[in-house]
Amino acid sequence: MDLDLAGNLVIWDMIGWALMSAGALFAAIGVIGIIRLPDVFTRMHGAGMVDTGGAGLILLGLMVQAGPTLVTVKLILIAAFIFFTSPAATHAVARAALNGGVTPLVEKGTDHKKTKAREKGGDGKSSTT
Amino acid sequence: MLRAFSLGFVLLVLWGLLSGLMEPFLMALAVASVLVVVLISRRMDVIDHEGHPIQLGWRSIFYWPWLFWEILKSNLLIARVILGQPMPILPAVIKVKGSQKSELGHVIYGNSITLTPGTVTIGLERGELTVHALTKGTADDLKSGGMDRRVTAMMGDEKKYAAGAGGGEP
Amino acid sequence: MIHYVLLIFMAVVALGLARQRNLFAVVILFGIYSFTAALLYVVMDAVDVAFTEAAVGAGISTVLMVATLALTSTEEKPATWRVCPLLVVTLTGAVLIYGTLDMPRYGDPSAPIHQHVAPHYIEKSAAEVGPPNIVTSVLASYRGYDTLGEVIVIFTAAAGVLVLLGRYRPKKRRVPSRKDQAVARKTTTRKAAARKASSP
Amino acid sequence: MIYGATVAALLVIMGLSLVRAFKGPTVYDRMVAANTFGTLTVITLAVYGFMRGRPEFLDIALVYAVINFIGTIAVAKFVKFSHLGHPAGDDHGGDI
Repeated sequence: MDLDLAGNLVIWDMIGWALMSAGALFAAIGVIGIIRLPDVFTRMHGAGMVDTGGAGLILLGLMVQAGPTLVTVKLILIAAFIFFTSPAATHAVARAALNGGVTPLVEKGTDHKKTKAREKGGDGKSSTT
Repeated sequence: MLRAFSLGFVLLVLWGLLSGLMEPFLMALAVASVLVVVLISRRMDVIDHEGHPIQLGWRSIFYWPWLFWEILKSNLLIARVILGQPMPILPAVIKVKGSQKSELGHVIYGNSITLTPGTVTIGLERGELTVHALTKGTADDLKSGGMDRRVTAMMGDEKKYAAGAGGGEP
Repeated sequence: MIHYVLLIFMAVVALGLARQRNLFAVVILFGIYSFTAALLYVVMDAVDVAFTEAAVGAGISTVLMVATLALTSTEEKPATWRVCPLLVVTLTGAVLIYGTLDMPRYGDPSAPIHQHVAPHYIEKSAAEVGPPNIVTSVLASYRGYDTLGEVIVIFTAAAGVLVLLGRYRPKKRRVPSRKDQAVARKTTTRKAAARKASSP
Repeated sequence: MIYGATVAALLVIMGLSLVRAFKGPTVYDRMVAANTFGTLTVITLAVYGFMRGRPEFLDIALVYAVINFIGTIAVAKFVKFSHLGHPAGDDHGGDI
């Protein structure tokens, strides 16, 4: 179970580095989004970027670096866990926020049905059980 | 029963991959723990088409690369949105109808929507998903229904598992 | 280097915790604190401690604290300036820092803790127990009972998690909880309406 | 080298996510930030294991990937069912 860190083809190293840099960049942009975006629901999109683009690409880069070993299998498992749990956690937070009385910030002038319904009804909880 | 065997096999492979040691004593321990876990899972009645969806089979393997590609594309899109000055966002809450027959299908569809940045599923009730979209582009993209068709195609023949009257929110 | 960054994180989070009045926010920040602590343990090579921190610190203690909050209020009472607690905390901190002055340097091979049984483990564990990893044989054999206790803790954590994430089958859904939800929803709606009316 | 750079970048990103965890304003903003922080911890652990050439750190990253989810779900579930989740600061739930 040793890491094949050296002695590999340089091209694979380059690919791994590129993937990891891209992943770190996506994670950074996602976190900037979490800071910049205006309300909870929009901030979830930034968090989604960290969980998918950031985590996925960095783990992919590590997989490329590790080569076909057990380490890669573990990395795949970590990625799978993040990919399966991230939407569920996001959904749980969204439901909790809706139940707690936070209404999604919606731009005026969007021509979606739901928007009009909320403006008429006065609250955003028509979809909660 | 087939599901129980399949679950046991998956667990055993997982054990082997995580430990990496193949001594007889350790493998005996592995087999024993896998047996206990499968028995408990059977007793808890969690080995069904939702807990261990082997009926999806090879179709799900083709779905994943497509989903990854979509995720990458929307990541680039949202990155551009977040770095915009000012941010060209147009948040909206839209409702879309999932064309899947079973609850599992709806959940997979909803999770796929959340995994692609730019759209987050915030509600799911009887096949109708409430989605928060960050920009107009992502909302329109979702409404065009490409992902819905993909998920339905992956689910295959799911009449057997169609959602009953008591379905809806878990 | 990474030590310092993580320590700064922990200090910042701890200060934020102390200043925070909303107790749910405190629980969430505690989760972050625990993550940072475990990262620090890994950086300091205490992999098994990090494992326990992961399972207990971030998992079960969050669940326990949230369960406690469900029984009490979420807002802390307004703080009043008291000299006595400050004195106690300062004194404890000073004693702890004084205690660290006598300790050997981190990773010092001539430290007393590395002179007692460690050489024996390093030399004999492969022959006496078997596994190639010394930490594994210490945990599973030399300190077996200790590990048994730890495993029980982690098992309790897992059981708590299962209780929390238990699957609700539609037929098993309890009626009162639904009613409660309806009542609560009505009150929150009223609150939202009131909030809307009061805000310009 | 690249691992060290990535770990450094991830630490900076974790610090940035702390900003949102402190600023709030609602509990849910903090939850989003804490969840992100957890994901970043998992990745940092994985990269750090590679940096030190000790892949057994991946096991901890694996445990953390699971635990992070449990913590968020626990908080979300109790906030949802006990209806205790009021905005922490002012009344404007979603505004900065």
